[in-house]
Amino acid sequence: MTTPIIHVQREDFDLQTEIDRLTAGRMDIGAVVTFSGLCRDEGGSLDALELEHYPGMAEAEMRRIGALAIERFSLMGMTAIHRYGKILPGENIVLVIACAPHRQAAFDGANFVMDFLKTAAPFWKKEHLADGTAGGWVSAKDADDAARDKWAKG
Amino acid sequence: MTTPIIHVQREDFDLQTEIDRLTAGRMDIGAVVTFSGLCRDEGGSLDALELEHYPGMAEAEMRRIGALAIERFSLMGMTAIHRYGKILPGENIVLVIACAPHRQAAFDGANFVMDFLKTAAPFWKKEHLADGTAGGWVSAKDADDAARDKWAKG
Amino acid sequence: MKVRIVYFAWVRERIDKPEEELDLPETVVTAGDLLLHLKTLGDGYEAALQYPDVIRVAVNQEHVDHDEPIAGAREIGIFPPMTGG
Amino acid sequence: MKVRIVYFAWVRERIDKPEEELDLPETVVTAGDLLLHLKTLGDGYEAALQYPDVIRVAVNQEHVDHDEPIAGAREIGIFPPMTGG
Repeated sequence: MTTPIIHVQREDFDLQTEIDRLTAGRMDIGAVVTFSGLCRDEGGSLDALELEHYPGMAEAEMRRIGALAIERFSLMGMTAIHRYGKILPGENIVLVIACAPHRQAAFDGANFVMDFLKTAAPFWKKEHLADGTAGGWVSAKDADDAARDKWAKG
Repeated sequence: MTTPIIHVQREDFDLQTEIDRLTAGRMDIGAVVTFSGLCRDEGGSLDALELEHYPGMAEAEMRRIGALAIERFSLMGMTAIHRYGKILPGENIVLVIACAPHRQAAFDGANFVMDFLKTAAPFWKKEHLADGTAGGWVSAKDADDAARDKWAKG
Repeated sequence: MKVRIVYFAWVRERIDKPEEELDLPETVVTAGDLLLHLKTLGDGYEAALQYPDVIRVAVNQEHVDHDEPIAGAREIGIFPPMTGG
Repeated sequence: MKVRIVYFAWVRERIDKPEEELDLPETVVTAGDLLLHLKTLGDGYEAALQYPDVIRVAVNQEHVDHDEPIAGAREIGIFPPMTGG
């Protein structure tokens, strides 16, 4: 039974290294889809994001979501890595990798994990603004709930 | 205007290197989706795939498909790399990268390019079988046409 | 019931502490009861929990709805809607 | 009309050459006409083009339908359905 590889970490990640971890020595994986989420500078107004998380629960939720995706899309490999702390524009925030025999399952698996990770994994973003003000906590988006709800089974 | 980066090559590729090429120095990309297609051994029956292509036209079709995706999904970066020659099980065949401000456009862009690449880019796979027989040319799948046709605008 | 409460993001900032141990009265049965109880503990709590409907609660690091009981909780997390990813 | 014809995959194998230069008769107007003409050139061509409906044609490296004219073609590619990706 495939179990997800989950990391909540300060450091950056390397996509090829993380993919190799899932595919090394395997001859049955035909499709690998990765999603990486990066920090945007919002047209120059953002200096940095501060990522807070709930240690322990963050990993547990990511593991739960990853396992759901593995079962639902028959994935052969799944990695989810979420960074915390101060993240600068252009830097990575999150990585999801899904491996499957064929491409649609890999696409759906990675997309599914991102939709649930955004709405269920306990992470919060605070903005540091370029004008020196503290900025505020990013608001949750209804669009993220809608993206998650599209996976509800009819 | 963003133009796609297209390579038809014998050599393997490194995902992180290819992503860095698209995102280096940029602060406006929030989402990067990659698809890599790997050679499967079909339960041990396949020794290798031989990838033939139409030089010149292969690059032109990939460039045309990449440009369509950039326009349709407002992508900020797009790379498509297709290998040729003998490919062993576990090795990479194809890579597509799509960059966008937000995640759904990046997912759709990469998925779109794969669907059209499979049905329109002039590449052909021949199987070398483990039992020493030559195997045959892989047949085109109706499912690939159906996957492409889902992008037809209503 | 003694329980460890942990706060995150702007809930933590407004209450002005990351965690505390509280002895809850027996009238606090559900997660929703807990939020109403905490609101009575001072201005910071009042500011943090002004709109309890938007607040998320986790019991022993698992999400719970506001109408679920918190009996048996060792750790309760209280935080705004998540914005990771 | 003189034109360079290039073959790929099992079309190439059955015709047993990767490319050739042909002088086409004036009766060959469309891509479909060309396939029917090539079928008359020998057993290999007959085997390769037995079911012309499945064969793809590219004029100057762009896909064309069988009913499209090939006038002005410098290079015509003839090949089975694509299976890359």
